Amino acid sequence: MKQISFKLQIFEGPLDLLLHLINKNKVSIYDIPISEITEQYIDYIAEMKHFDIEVSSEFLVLAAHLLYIKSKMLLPKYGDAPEDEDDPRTELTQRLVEYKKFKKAAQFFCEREFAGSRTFYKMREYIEPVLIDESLSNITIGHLVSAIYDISERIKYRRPVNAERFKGIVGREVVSVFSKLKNVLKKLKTLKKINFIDIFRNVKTKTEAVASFLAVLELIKMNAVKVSQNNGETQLKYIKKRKGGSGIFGNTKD
Amino acid sequence: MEIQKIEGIIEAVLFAAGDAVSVDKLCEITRIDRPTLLSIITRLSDSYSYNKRGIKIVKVGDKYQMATRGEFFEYVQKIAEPIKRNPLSRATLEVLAVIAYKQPVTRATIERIRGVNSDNSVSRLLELGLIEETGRLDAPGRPVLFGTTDEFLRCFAIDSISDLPPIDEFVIDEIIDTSSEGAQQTIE
Amino acid sequence: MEIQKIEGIIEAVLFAAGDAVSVDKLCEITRIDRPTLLSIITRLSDSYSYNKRGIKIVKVGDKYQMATRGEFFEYVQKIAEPIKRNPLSRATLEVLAVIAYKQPVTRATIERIRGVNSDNSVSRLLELGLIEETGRLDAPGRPVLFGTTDEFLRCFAIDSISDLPPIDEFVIDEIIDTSSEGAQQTIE
Repeated sequence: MKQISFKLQIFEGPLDLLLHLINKNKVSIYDIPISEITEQYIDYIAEMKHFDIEVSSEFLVLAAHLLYIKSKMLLPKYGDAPEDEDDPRTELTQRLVEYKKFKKAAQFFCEREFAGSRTFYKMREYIEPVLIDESLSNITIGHLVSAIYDISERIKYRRPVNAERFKGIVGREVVSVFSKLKNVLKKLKTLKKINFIDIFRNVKTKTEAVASFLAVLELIKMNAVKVSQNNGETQLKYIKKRKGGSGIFGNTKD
Repeated sequence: MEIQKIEGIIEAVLFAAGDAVSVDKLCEITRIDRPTLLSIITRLSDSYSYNKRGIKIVKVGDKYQMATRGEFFEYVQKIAEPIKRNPLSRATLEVLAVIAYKQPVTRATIERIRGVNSDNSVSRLLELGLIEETGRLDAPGRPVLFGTTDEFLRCFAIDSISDLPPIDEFVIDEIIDTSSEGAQQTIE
Repeated sequence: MEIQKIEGIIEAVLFAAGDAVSVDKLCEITRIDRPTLLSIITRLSDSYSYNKRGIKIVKVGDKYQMATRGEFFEYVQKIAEPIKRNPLSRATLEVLAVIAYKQPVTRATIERIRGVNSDNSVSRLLELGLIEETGRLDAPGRPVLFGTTDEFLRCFAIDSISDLPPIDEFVIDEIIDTSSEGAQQTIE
């Protein structure tokens, strides 16, 4: 079999193989004898498989296309359309002609591949770049004033978000230090003396505990309670104010 | 070898080397004795100078190097992309305005007034020397306080902060009041 | 400005830049109109060649670059490492040919013309800096477009893409080619 000469050759793709077959058979690219070429093409693929050469899908796609052209050419023609127009080979010929140009161009590049390699170039010198600083160009006091008015203008439209909306999403309750303070003070007024620990009785959340603790600190600062420790127990004692009444709460805003 | 070719070799070698090349190396490459080479390179260097070429050959110790002639520096510099700094952005101007009018202020206050994070603008203003740290607020975390600098005064051509045009005090104080109240609420 | 000074500027700028400098940039730096600049640089380049200087000025597309003259290769080689690489494969050369002639071109077009997947060759050419991404096609998927680089022009010693022989010239010798391949076939 003649195919033996094939196996030494590796083709760049299905078009490359096809061009090779056309050249080998000395036929024109513009009038490809489809039956013969298809047969040889398929033989080649079979040969590839025989030698365990991986046949990429592109080869198979073109094989299918060749068979399609072959079958189409066997069909009788109807009407009097010009032969060229419904020649099923036309598109393939165009592809081959175009591919052939680039295959030749590749040869041209191959010959010149190292044409420039005898020349040397040099690295760029370090050149200190010029700094164009426009940070403060054309800026006046007027810009500052207008910026302030921009902010105030924007604030008008910046409505505070209603805390109610976040309930259930963030789930953070607000416990007022002031209300805790009032609670503790009320208890102290009646009991005169309580254990520090007792303040946290009935406290349900961390926030509430913190608020209660802050309330105690506030009371100490206000001089409303006296703290003493004995036997490991911390006790709060109520300090009676001479004037009493609302004056006690005067400093809470600090 | 004719002198013209030796000159060519010296030019090519010095150009490709970029760096300084020793006389010994040049002798080795051209296969010419040292005195001859030195006289050729000196002549070449002189002709560069005489013709005010863009390139010159300079002697660096016992080496020679090719370099651009100094008088063309201003032209050469133009091939480097200049580093450009754009004018202050609106955001940065706002931050500067808040600091100028409300100093000393903390980052938190600036952020509260503007309603957005302002760290980048603060950094830029610090870098430009328009603002500086003036101290720390006596509050939890001891946050840094910012104020304007003398550079700020020079830049805006005013003698002191009190020369800033008065703004509608009510407007800005309302901002501060509402925002600080809001702050207290969240602490509660 | 006198011509001698402009020549000096061009020399200094091309020397310092190392890389190719566009004609536009040279016009901007020298403040000279394009036709005048081109005539000066051509004259300068010619005088370099005429005097067989060690340095030459080469055209790289619409740019100019300073380089060593090829005939001094053996000497320069002694101080500078020439870039060595393996020759490009036939497949890669085909891909390069398609890109050179069809640029800007997508992977899909290269694949259509060659009838085979060309991704490996494209990667190799990108890696060697002979091609680059030049943009994206305004089509579904916005595929990347490839074009050749200055490095390609330098490597193949081509002044500019427009100086490539017309692609249609490569099919004229079909008849000769057929017979020669036929001859080869009988030997096999």
